[in-house]
Amino acid sequence: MENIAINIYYSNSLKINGDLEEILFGIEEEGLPWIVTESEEKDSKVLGNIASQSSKLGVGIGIGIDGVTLHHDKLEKYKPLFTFPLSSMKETFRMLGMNGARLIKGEPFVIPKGGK
Amino acid sequence: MENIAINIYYSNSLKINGDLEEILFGIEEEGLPWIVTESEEKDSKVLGNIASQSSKLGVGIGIGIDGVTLHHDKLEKYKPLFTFPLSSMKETFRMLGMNGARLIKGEPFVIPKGGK
Amino acid sequence: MKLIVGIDIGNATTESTLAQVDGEKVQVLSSGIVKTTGIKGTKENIKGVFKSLQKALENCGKTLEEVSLIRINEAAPVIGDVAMETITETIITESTMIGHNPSTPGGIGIGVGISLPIEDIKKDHVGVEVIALINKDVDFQVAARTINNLVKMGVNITGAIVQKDDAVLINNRLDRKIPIIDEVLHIEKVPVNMKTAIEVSEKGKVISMLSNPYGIATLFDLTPEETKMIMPLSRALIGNRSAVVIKTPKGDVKSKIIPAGELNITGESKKRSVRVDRGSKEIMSAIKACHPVNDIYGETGTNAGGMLEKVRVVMAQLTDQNVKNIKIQDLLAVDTFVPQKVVGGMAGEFAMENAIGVAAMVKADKLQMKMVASNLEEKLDIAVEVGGVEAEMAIIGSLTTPGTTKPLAILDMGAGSTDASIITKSGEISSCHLAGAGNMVTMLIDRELGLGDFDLAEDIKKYPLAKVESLFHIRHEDGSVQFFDTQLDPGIFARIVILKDGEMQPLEIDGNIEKIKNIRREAKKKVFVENGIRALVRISPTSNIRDIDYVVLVGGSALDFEIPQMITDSLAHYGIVAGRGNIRGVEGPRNAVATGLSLSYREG
Amino acid sequence: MKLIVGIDIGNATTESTLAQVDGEKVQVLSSGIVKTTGIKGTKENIKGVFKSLQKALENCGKTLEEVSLIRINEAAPVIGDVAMETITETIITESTMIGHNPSTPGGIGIGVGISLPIEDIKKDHVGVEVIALINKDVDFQVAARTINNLVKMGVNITGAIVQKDDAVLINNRLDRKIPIIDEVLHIEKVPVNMKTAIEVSEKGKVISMLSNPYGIATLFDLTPEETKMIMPLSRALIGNRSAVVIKTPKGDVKSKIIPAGELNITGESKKRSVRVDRGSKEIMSAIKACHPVNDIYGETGTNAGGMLEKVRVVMAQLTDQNVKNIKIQDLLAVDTFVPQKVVGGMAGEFAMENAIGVAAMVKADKLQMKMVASNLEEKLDIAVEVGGVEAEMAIIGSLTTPGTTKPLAILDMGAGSTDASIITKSGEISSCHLAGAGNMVTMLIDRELGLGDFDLAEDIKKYPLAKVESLFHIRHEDGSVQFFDTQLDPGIFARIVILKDGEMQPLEIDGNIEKIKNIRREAKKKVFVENGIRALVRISPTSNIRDIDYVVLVGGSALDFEIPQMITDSLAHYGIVAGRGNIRGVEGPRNAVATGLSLSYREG
Ligand SMILES: Nc1ncnc2c1ncn2[C@@H]1O[C@H](COP(=O)(O)OP(=O)(O)O)[C@@H](O)[C@H]1O
Ligand SMILES: Nc1ncnc2c1ncn2[C@@H]1O[C@H](COP(=O)(O)OP(=O)(O)O)[C@@H](O)[C@H]1O
Ligand SMILES: [Mg+2]
Ligand SMILES: [Mg+2]
Repeated sequence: MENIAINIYYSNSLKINGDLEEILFGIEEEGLPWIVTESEEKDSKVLGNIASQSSKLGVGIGIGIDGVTLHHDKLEKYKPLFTFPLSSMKETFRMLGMNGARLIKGEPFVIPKGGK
Repeated sequence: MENIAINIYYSNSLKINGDLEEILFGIEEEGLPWIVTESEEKDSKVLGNIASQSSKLGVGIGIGIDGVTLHHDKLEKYKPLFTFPLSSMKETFRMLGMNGARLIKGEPFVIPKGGK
Repeated sequence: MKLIVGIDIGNATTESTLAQVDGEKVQVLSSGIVKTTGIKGTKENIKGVFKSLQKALENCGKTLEEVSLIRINEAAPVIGDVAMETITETIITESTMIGHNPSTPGGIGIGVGISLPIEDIKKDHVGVEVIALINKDVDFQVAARTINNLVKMGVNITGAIVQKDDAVLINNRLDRKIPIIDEVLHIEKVPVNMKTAIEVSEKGKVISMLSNPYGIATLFDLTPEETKMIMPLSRALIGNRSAVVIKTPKGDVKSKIIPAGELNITGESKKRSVRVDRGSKEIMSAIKACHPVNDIYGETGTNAGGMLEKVRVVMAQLTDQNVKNIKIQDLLAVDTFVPQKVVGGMAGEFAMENAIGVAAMVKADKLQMKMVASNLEEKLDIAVEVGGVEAEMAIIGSLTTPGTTKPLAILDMGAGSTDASIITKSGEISSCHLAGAGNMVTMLIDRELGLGDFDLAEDIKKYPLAKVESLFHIRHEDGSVQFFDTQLDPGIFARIVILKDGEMQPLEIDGNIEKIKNIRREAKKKVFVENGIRALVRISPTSNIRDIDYVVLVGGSALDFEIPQMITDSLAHYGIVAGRGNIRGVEGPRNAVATGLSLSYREG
Repeated sequence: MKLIVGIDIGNATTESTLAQVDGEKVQVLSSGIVKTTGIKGTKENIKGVFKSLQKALENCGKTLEEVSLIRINEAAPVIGDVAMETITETIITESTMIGHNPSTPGGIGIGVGISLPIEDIKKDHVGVEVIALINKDVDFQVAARTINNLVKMGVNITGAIVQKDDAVLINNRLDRKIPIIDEVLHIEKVPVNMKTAIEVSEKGKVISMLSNPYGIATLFDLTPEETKMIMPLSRALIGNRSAVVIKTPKGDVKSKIIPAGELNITGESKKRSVRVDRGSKEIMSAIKACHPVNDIYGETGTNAGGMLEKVRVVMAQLTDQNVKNIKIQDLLAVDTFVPQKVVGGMAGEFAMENAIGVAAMVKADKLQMKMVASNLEEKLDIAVEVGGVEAEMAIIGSLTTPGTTKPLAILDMGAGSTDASIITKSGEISSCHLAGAGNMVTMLIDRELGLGDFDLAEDIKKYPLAKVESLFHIRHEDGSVQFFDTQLDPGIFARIVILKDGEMQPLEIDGNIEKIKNIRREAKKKVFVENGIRALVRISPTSNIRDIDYVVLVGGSALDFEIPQMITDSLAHYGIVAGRGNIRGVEGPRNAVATGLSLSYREG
């Protein structure tokens, strides 16, 4: 059985380091585990959708060449909860991770600036 | 987009009437909607698993030739929450439906006798 | 057969009752209600009167031309205002404690050591117990690596204080786990090289060592005298999940009592002075002793003085009188707690401070209803008369509530004042006006929740709460669940919302529904249950509340979804039948005065 | 150099302190704690003493042979017991109301009509307003079809009362929606052919018409006299989401006051009688006025009499004395509400009834500690002496708490009694014993929650709560969340659980965490804050609580995760430093007496 975690799917044309790693740190500080999976897919929304569907907690993060998404398995594929460009600030990535965890814990989001 | 509902998958060698219909009534009395889908599959656990995976609420009921199951999309395929034989009492089927709704509403289950 | 209309111009609403008169028989046809335009008793009211009348006419298909007489109320010339002052203050001199509750601290347990910035911890500290201070410029990975190295070297790092939200991240990377408190905004204020203790408890539990004076004494080897000094500190930490205490030579935490001053009450025959910081009970019993009250003053130069002066100035402006002529003739004081930022705190700590809320009632000049009447007559070209005193009309109207009979008392619970009247078996009517009503409840909610937003507090008062538990469902305050087809706004996720007219208005308040619900209900009780009993004692012919049989609740605050039931319940103890009025069996608690105005009409 | 051990045989625990004596110097080496075996002061204690001593020896690697002296306590000869009686009772004569809250009623709104079994509604009822009674033999589809047909025929079906849980199912199938109340167990008791009103409110709201006496008067056209009669009925319905009221000629709901009788208090110089139903305040002030109390009796043939008689019998058995010699020398009374099944209810309704809880303290004969000592000596072949009075030893032990000094008071909060002692600057010790401690708190929790399970109540007292929110996570009472890797037992899903030693013990209680938490905290306050102040006033040399500087909390109930902080907080108002003891800086609030016994040893 797969583990309880927030699943993160990322495009294999990217590397999860530098600022992107902040996403993982955001989840970790909130006390939840994550699992990172590489994928052929490039679209962040699709990645987020797959990630959330495969997460036992129903929450996934997609990191595509077009940006990052926070997704929930009960949302429509192309309507993730949050979307940010790859050019976002370090703090924004941290908050994205935190919000993924908060979605599960039932705590209010830190609303990052510059998202939509 | 599919609707918010408890999904019910049943084997096409069965009909949802008589006592089995009580499952639907149990859900309805608790105030939640359901969607019934016919399937080639015969195993109640597999049916319940598919049903819960496809439900926006993450809750599904499988009605197979071996019995009925109440399933949740975060549970392992072959470990549904409740399982009952087709020979169960009318009241048991009603309670199964009620419990599906209560799982979503966050209300304690009515624990039916004779299940496992 | 003719058509008449009774119109009640209230502070908040203008209500009308259209009736058909046939000799002795007066039959009500319809009613109307709109917001009052302008201040009660001024020309500006006329617009509202016209609209209200229009509504009543529409509701039964009549026209203005058919109306032959308008009867308006002789308004009670009272207005009220509310104010609040805190009477305690928590001050930290030199930093000695950090009492905040970061949502994700690290580690569990107690750590004691000398506070040192992480970059200053060196070989010299081998064998020494040290609490590391980690400011926001230090990356958490660097911080964790540094601590691990120092520990390997032999420095005994027993805890850490972190500026950013990094506690769990650091702790996860430590070879030996330590308690860590993060999100300490003003870490630069943390004194360096001082003995420091950190306590973090398990999820769901509270600290037990730092909230106990002898616990602090144990950790810091305090003398009995020093233990006495840190008492307010340990008390301030009760209920926290995490805390830091730092021993500095002159550091201190004081719970100061603000000199709130005295209230001087001048009654017709008695005078009393009472210190505001003695609490509402003493204030209210002094006011009772001085009844009937001529005026109430606050000691000048004190909070009490300022508070009442403010009320007086507002009242003078509203009624266009000289401040000197404004006499406060009743006052309702209520004890409360309000959240206040701790002076000198390092992490934006709040403390609950004692406060006193007051509502004051001022008798104004007789309102110019005659003037309003003649103005109205001119405008509409219909005969207008001042039909009767508000209190009497309210009683006549309330007696149309099914199940009532004389003797009957009514409580008219408005925004500024609670007015009570009584009619005896033989028909004599007397009445009184008390300070404190709907606005007082709203102020208490506003201040106790630290909102600073009267309108929001008004909504919290009027509407039930719910918690948004997922992106698709909410849980009502009674525990029932409601689902939505479409995703809810992420901005309200996990928030407490007010359910107002089918909309969800989120509150920016942490904490749970029960806490807010409790504040809401207590505020209502403190004002209306207290005032209900006060009013009934005052108007009871025998001064004994038990001699009243029936009480009808009317006015805007009787529309509340909780207040009438609280009064029903509390007056039941005295054997009184009390409940929300139902004017003419259909209007609920509205329209009592307007109904009284039309029903009391006699031809000729 | 020799090894001695102080052993404290308590009602609940037997604690020992092993010390090494070198001339004047007594140095504690280790301690032990086990459950007391048998009743305190009997031979059965010896097994526990032996085990406790064994533990202490193990903890420092010594053997029994090295011990040269055992010092046991001279126990305070007091024991306590608790009891509770309700003083109000709600009785429904002839069925007139159904006040229950089915979780899934149908429809929304108010319906009024004549109650008739669905099978008896006929053509005759065309034009009549009818409430249909649907018993469990009628299938919901049949019921819905029947109602639809009747309505088409012209019968005005305005509501329904259903025995099974079918309300939503029926309502969903109706052409015209009506309010429906279901799960009415005893539907056969609903009177037929009577005027009936049903109210169901929206999710998250409460009924407003049937909980208002004038609302019922409006629906039933009641006279003022009749309205007075139905007052307790509407009051009983306050706060419900749904309700039914039925008007029967002689039907009635009474909130009866049970004649609870009087307590007769005989003090050394004064006597007082006080009616139990006047509440705890009056009882406690009568007891205070009679201090010191010689005995307390309850009026025979009343609840009060029975309650104290019960205590007396239990105490007589425990101490092996004649009932007549048992004198109650202190009593703590507490007001509470307990859920009681409504007599005559039709749906298993509960009402919250007023009740009084009491704890009584009885002075027994001097306990036979001498006998225990000589028995022990024989068994172990080690010298055993009765080392000192419990209260004095407790003070000597408590003074080892860091930050304390003489004058010092201690509160020993056990199971049956709260014992207080004080030592003055010059070393004089005095003490007192008050009724009411841990068992009283447990009883209040047990009864207020209607558990009928003392052990479960004891757990609720001691451990924090959480709610199982999904199959994979719980939410702690402070709002924090905890996840689990494996699915939780469905039996605890959506339940409130106690977190005891890493296990989740589900409660069979509906309602929310806050309600239970509130009851738990209030019970602790009512007993220990009240008793703490009572005890300190009594032992203060000046009778003024403000003249005490330091208070140390010891005993089993000082281990509680909330009680010490409540006392710290409440005594801070008097400028007192109070907190959980920390005996020798390491033991917490345990081991005070045993420590005192070994530290007070003097050679020769
Ligand atoms: N639905 C409601 N629930 C609770 N309070 C209400 C409601 N509607 C109005 N109020 C309160 O009633 C008060 C106004 O009452 P009203 O009788 O109209 O005032 P006044 O007599 O001063 O003109 C305000 O405090 C307002 O908050
Ligand atoms: N961890 C705990 N939390 C709260 N109460 C406790 C705890 N442990 C014991 N108690 C309470 O302490 C009481 C027993 O105290 P103790 O001092 O051992 O009794 P006694 O002095 O009567 O022998 C009981 O009421 C028990 O419920
Ligand atoms: Mg953190
Ligand atoms: Mg139902």
